[in-house]
Amino acid sequence: MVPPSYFMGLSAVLFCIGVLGVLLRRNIIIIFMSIELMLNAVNLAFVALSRAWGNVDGQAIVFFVMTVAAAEAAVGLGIILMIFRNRETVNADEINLMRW
Amino acid sequence: MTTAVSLAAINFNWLPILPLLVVTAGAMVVLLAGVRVSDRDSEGLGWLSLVVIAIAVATSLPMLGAQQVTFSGALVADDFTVFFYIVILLAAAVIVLMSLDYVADEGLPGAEYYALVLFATAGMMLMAAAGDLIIIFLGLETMSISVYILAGLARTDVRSNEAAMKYFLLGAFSTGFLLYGIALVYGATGTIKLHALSTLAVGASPMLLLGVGLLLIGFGFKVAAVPFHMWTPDVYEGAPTSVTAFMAVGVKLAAFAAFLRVFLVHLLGVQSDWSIVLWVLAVLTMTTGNIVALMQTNLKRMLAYSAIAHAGYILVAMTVGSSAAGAAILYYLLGYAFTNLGAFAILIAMARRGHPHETIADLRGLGTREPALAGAMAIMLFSLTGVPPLAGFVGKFSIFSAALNAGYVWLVVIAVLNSVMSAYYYLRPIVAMYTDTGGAEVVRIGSRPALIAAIAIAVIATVIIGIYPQPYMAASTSAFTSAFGKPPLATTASLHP
Amino acid sequence: MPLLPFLFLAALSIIFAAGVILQRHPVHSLLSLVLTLVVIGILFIGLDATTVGFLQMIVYAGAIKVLFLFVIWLLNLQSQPIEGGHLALKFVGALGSAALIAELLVFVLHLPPPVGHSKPLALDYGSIGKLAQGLFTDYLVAFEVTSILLLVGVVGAVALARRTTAGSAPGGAP
Amino acid sequence: MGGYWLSALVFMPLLGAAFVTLQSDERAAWRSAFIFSLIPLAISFYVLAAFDARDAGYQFVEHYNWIPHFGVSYHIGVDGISLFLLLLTTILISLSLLYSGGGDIEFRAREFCFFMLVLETGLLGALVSIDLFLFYVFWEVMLVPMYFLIGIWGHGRKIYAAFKFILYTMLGSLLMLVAILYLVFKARSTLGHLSFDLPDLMTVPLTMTEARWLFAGFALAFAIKVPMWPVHTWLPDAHTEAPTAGSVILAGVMLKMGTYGFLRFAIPLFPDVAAEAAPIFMALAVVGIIFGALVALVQPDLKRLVAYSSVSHLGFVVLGMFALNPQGMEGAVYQMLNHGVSTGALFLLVGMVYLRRHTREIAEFGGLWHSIPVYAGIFMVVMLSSAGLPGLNGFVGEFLILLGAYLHTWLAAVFAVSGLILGALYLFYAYERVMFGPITRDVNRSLPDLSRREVAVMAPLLALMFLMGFFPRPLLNRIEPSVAALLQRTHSHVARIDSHPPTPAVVAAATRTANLR
Amino acid sequence: MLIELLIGAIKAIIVLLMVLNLSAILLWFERKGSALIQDRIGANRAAITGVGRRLGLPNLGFVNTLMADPLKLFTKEDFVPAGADKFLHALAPFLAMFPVLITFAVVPFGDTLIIGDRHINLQAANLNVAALYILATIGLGVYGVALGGWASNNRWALLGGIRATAQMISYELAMGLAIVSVVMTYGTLDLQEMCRAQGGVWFGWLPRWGIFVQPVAFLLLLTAGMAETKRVPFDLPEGESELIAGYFTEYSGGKQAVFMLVDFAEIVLVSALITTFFFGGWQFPWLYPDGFHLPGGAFFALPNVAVAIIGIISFTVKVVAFCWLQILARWTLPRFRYDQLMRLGWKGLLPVALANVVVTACVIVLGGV
Repeated sequence: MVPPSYFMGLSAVLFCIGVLGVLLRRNIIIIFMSIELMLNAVNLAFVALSRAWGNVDGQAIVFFVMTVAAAEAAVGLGIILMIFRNRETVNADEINLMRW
Repeated sequence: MTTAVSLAAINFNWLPILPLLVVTAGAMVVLLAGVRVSDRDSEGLGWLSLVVIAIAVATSLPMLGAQQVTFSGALVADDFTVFFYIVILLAAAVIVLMSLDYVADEGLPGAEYYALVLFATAGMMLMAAAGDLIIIFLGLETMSISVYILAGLARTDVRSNEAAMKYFLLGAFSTGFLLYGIALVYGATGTIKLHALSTLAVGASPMLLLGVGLLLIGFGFKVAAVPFHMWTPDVYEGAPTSVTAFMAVGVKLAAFAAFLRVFLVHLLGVQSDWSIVLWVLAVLTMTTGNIVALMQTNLKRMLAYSAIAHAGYILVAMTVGSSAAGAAILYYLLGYAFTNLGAFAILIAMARRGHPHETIADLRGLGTREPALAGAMAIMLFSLTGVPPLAGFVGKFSIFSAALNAGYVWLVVIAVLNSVMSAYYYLRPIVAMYTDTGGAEVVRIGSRPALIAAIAIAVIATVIIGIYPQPYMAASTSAFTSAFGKPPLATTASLHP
Repeated sequence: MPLLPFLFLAALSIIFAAGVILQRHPVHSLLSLVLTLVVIGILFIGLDATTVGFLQMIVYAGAIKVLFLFVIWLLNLQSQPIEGGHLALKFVGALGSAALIAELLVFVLHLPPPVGHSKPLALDYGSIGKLAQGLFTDYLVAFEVTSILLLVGVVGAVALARRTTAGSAPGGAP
Repeated sequence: MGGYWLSALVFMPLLGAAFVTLQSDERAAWRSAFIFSLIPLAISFYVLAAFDARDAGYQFVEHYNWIPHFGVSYHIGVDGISLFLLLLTTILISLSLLYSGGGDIEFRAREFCFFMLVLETGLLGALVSIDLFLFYVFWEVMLVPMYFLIGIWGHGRKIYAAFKFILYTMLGSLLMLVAILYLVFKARSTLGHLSFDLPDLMTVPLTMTEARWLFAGFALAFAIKVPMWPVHTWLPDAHTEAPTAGSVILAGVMLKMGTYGFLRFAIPLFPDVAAEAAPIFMALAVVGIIFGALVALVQPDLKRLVAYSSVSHLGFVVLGMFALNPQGMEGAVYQMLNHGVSTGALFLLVGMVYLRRHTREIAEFGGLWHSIPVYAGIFMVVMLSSAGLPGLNGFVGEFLILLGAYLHTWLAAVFAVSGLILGALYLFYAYERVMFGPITRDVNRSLPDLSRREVAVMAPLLALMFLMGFFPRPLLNRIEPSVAALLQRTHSHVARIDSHPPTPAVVAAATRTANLR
Repeated sequence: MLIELLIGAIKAIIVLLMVLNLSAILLWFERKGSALIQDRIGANRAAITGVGRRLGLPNLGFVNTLMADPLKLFTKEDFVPAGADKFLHALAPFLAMFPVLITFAVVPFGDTLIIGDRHINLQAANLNVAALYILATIGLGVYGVALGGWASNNRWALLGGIRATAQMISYELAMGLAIVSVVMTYGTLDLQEMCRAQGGVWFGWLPRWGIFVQPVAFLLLLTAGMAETKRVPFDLPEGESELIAGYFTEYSGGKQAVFMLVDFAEIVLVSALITTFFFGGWQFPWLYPDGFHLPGGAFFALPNVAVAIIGIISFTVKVVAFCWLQILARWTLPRFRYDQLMRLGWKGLLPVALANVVVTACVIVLGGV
């Protein structure tokens, strides 16, 4: 059996990959995807911990996180679309009318 | 076959949920009512929202004095909750008041606007009433997502777009940290109920500490603490002004409500582990906020940095973590809320369609052309500076006194020096208003009763709360102590005759 | 979950996740992400969280990511070089992440055996019934809040992304 | 003695300020502001009349809970130290309003009156506060209107001056706030409750280190306000750029807040530290006296000259105060009043000539004696008063101070005397250049002499100068008990100082003082 | 252990063969069926050198078409357009194929077969959350089509891909909700359990099939299922007159064959699901594990093997019938306009599906079904 800590480790690695993506990429959509990756890494941690504690709390949270991700995706993509319509770019570096 | 869900297993209680239901239902009613309303005459929807808020305030009052944990610990009904319910609702009401003209004038979609304000309010209230981490998370998201949208609601304005985008990306990013923090806390304790954290003591598992650290990052983003503040100025500047006000006040209120409830109430056991981090954060936040604010020419941007600085002052009290500090934060937030609302309302009054008029230069000569408006602005700025006897002063005073009481002398000295520094940039607009000439033309304020009402409420509240702080102080104290579920600690005695 | 499949899936997920941030083309990134999500979903199932695992695939991979695909198409995004971003930021980011990973691994891998691990799991652990039981009792408020959240999402998406009709906005952009 | 006299005194100007804003026309604004400033003036005279000269404690006390949560109370009262400062404030405000209405302030009169009256509330409030919180509130409140007065109606680099003024003062006062808070919490452990009340706080036992730090906190705030030598740099700017009325109030009353703060708070709260730090403060005071005088000597700008003379004069006050003996301290209190009257008058006079010539360059004048003799005459009296001519008010205070200083450290007195001489020097030198000699500028030939209004403004001040010069006794009688009570706290140290064998000079001086009394 | 694996493999292979063959047959089926409907002969030249006809044997067109079509497709040039994303272009057909095929794993095609003391569940994989699994795989099926359309670097293909994706996502909702109401009715996510629950009769004669309990869900699933397969009347993504061939415009040869196969496999899938959910799956009216219990009270005992075989046949027949129904629909109904399609999905099916779920829930809670 794999101890939960392995899952936690994997989750940490995935989370950090997500963080890196946010920091390194300039394409808004890819930044957004990296954020989703972070959320999923957390989900993995929740499920592993839920399993370790033997209660269902972690799974419930994962369920909620998915809902939140859905709502966020809708709004976030709406924002990206809107910004593209006005600016014709999705490069975060080019979207800096104001000092970033 | 299906397992019957026993409804009796749900610890159902109207007290904390009723105001929430009122607000969300109201939001939906506004949304529906807005179907046939054109964006140019959305005022009616605003009044409708005000009615909703009034009902919500009325329904929160019965909770006073209650001391219950309901819905399996999801919501907490106590004075702390009531305090934040009412302050958040009042802030929302003032926001709606100041939006009535603004929204119609700027051509923002009225139905969505008011509905989202109410939804965001509901999310904020949830955060204040939350009894477990997941409710905090969901409340935060409800609030944040609504505000992301609000920030971008001026769709053809590229700055608004940009604000929405930045707020969204960094908000979602910070959510990831918050969530990871929740995960690790859950991993360390096996539950997400806040009261389970209360039993933790120093020397808790490293996992918990890591979780607490990540929670700090998450909250740090929301309250705009340095170094998690990068989004604030751009977002404040770009968003429609009324939304900026909502962000500066509502979001901050809610974020601090949850922050307080988690750290100052339930994580007190491990205070020695996090207070040093907060110490550093507080110093960084105050100093950075104030220093950068010195160089701003755009008022919204300046107020953004000022908001950062004020978050720093509050973090000073968070660092202290005493009961007096908690009460001080509540009081501070109260004063801060009205002061900022007033300042932004005045910015709205300055703006004309297509001309935001939000630089300091635009204020020039306001003192002669619109003395009332300028006077109100001056009062707000003085309150932010911390000049007695305004709310801002008593707030700072109570925070400093709490910190000194706990022996954080150097922290207070740094805060005081910051306070002096802040005077410089708060005074600049005042100088512009009273000593220069030739600023922007302003629409006569007299023709906008709702806006006048919003400004008047803010001014009166700022003055009253400052001159006679006793009742508000007492309310803050009882609210904060009630969060512990214990009778108020006897920290002070009334004056001997 | 036995070790070997775990290692396999873990390696896969890391590779795909790295793909998300390393692929030049957004569509490739997205595909990587979808695959990561599917692998994570499989890991969920391996952790006996069957319901959540499938939900992950249905909701995340099957629905949310498709939205991304749409937007990428709508914007007609092309391949972009990865450079950009300040070098300093990159450096700090990489350093920070490395530190975070190291810290997390040190913490996490040296954890004492989790409390509940030795306990036998309930028979219906991870089943949809058990989850639903939780959602409708302990998490009732949270569950209801998600409905608000989704409503907000819908309102927001419509409000933001609908085309501007002339006359409704001051700019009158087409 | 009960009643609400002091509250009425403090808040009547505020009422007036509200009333003034409602006036539609500027003349009405001036009139109503002046009338409203007379009410506190009348009240302050009543207070003077009803004041019990034998009572060293607070009189007209009012004490109510304000913020019980913090132990803050509305505790006001008046004693011998503050009594005449109240009077000085009400008189100078009325006169300033009277003067400014005569053309000195040409625009936005309503706001000017408003700020003047708010300023009066702040000043009076700070003078009567016994509760430290209350004091702090009024202390800060008076900054704001002064800031506006300088910023709006000032001259030249008014914004810069206003900023410098407010930032300096705030820095000091906020640090004082920290000290106050520390003290209050320290006090709680002995009192058992929070209290900002001065009498309560005086009972707090402190370690020497704590007391030093706290004293430093208070002292910095007050020293900036005084302003003492190294932290005086805001003053020349603020004084020079302020409108005449602003300068009058600033020099006449506001600077006294610093010295008053020392007397009322810093010294009684930390008597040990005060005694310990006395040499330092005296040294700084002497430096201030000489430095101020020397700089004044070379000022080409008349107003700047008067401003630097304030630095010098207030050095005397500090010197007397920190002599920590009855002579020095009474002299300090008396000198505070003197300086208020004389320097106030000087600023008014400078303002009057500025109004006529729109310049304050000494080089621009010369021979004014010929063209505006009334002005020159009044100027002469005021200048003599300021220079400390016996028979005029300045002499009494300076003499007492020098005596006190001598009793403490003779060297200080010696240096201070040189300051006195320098003071006479720069005043006479300036007077000579402005008034005597030939008229070098043609514009100066046809200057109008003082108007009736201006004479009316100057007359009470001149009267005061003579009155205080010839009859110091009634004033000193009322000041004495309070000073004595204050010195009770520093008694041990004073005793030690007095135990030096008196030199003949001291004995002689002491007899003269006794005669004077 | 080994034998378990072997049995599993055999079951999987049986299912796979069934699906693939059925799909291939459907290709011919459709050609001939359409000809029948349109009163023409249809595919009639795929006779190898005409041998059959010359010998007067029955027309072997069926067999020949089955061979000729794949042969032709797989020997054609595999053309990749310029500027296309080669990797995704190649991957897309298989991305489309994979989810469909693995979905069949949880579809039960018969009852338990008892050989010796070994009970063999006639279902490739017995998953207790099969309904979720189905939703998951259907959801993932979008990517093949979407990426195929995008990777071709062709406007029509992209447009087809977008349309297909939007359509599939939209109808997935209604489909999912229909399945949810079915799941609620049976109280299980396990398809085999559902089939078992549909055994027996009401009123002594009416088979307890889902169609009688959930007629609305049936209609929803049928409609949404047809939309999911992107066939007429929902064939906007590949409408010839508008988009040439939609998302697989730029596909040729083997890859195109795979796409076509996916099309037909989806038909089979929808039919299989409908059969399982609403028509008792492998249930045959009045057939019980021990034999026939006819309404009149008559009883014919049957061995287990026979019951199992009848079950398999029953299942197959039902599936084929629904395949035919779908082909019939294709050749008889006119095509929607795209906005009509969306409106039907969001404003028609979705509310109805939601209402159906609510009503089902109410009935369950109040009626205690």
